[in-house]
Amino acid sequence: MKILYFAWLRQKIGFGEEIKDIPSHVTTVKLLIEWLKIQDGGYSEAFKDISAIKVAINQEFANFDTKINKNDEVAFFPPVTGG
Amino acid sequence: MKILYFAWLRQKIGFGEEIKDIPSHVTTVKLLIEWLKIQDGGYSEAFKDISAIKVAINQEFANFDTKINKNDEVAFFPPVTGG
Amino acid sequence: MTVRVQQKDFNLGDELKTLHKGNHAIGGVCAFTGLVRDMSHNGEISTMTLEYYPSMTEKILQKIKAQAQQRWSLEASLIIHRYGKLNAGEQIVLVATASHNRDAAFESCQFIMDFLKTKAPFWKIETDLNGNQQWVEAKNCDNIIASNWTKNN
Amino acid sequence: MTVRVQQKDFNLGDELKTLHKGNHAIGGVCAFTGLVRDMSHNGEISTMTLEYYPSMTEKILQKIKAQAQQRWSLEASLIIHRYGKLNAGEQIVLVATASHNRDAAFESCQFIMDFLKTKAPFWKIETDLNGNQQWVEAKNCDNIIASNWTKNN
Repeated sequence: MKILYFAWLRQKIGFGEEIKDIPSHVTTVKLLIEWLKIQDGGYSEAFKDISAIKVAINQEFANFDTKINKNDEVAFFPPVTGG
Repeated sequence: MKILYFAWLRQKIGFGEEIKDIPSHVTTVKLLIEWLKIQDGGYSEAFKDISAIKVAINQEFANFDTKINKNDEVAFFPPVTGG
Repeated sequence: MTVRVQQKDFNLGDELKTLHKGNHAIGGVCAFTGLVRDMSHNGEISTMTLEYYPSMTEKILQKIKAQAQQRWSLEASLIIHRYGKLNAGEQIVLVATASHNRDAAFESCQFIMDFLKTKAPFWKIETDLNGNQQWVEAKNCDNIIASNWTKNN
Repeated sequence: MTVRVQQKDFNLGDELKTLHKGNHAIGGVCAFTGLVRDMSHNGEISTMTLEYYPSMTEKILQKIKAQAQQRWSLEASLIIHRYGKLNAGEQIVLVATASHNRDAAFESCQFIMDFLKTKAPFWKIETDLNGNQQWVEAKNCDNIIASNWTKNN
């Protein structure tokens, strides 16, 4: 699974993009976050307050209950501040 | 009194500006129009439908009941169509 | 001058650059440009001629601009309106407002346009290829739009 | 291209000229330009850096533009958004809409800006003179403004 991180999530995790092998029980965004938080690295810090985090799957906005597949591109980022 | 005419009023009257000596009983815009309509020229044709005519006195919007003085600049024109 | 009635064309980019240059409190600039639409039928080309009331027109535009500046927090604003003979596609009017706030810029620009349409002494006449002339008639909906600004206040 | 995410600056006048050139059905063009405000305190100069999500950002902008075109009768529209490091006073974003109708131009331009603000994946970080960085926080009022477009429909 391709996972992308933007803005302060990228900074806390330390990189903007990674390819990860995800266990088969990780079938939703919420489960992905829970699984990431127990991995080594900045994940637990980055995902501490998930109310401040948005998610997109294959470049479409999604939510924490959305189902994910191993070929998906999943992106995590804070609320947008463009314009 | 300086009287100005714009757009189709100017065309119907034949000129855009004139200085006129106004009789002393002509004390409002309405009386001025009535007096102009009995003068020679295109006035009666130009002022046939006064519902389609706007008036300004000294470059401020006025109405037909507004008082006028001999030193005023009175302008007649159709509804504006700029922009 | 930030209110101008002129015959010659204006350069939109230059005008807006001048408007906000050096003022770093400005977060957004809303600019409306009015263009001469091709009103002709059967592909005939027509021209538009604009007449105005020198000095009253400028006064009214200044007044509308002042009202907008009173109602919204604006860093800068600009009104340019052309007169004379214009061809289809040419620029007629530019209204631009600059504010730290995006909504203030949008609303004040629309406010100025709405009142310019119903209050500023300009009159348009169309001339077709055969030389036939027709004065453009005022639209009542423009009066309704302008009066809504007072109601909503 | 009428949706562009780019690092380099844009020439507002040229962009708008290209937008309406040759289309004489256009009566009005509304253009909103967002600028980098000077957010610094005590006169210190700060810079702004914009990050985005390549390909998703463009997709979202295209979608917002398509929604505007569906909702209003538009002759043309344009969205340009910059990324990278920008100084106070620099142009960040240009949204322009062209229609035969003035209100359609105003409303659709504001609609696109409101949704761009809340939906397009861009993130701003401010850097002060000492190199301290601070991510700009999203404003909840922007979400309220955007959601009003759905309510009023």
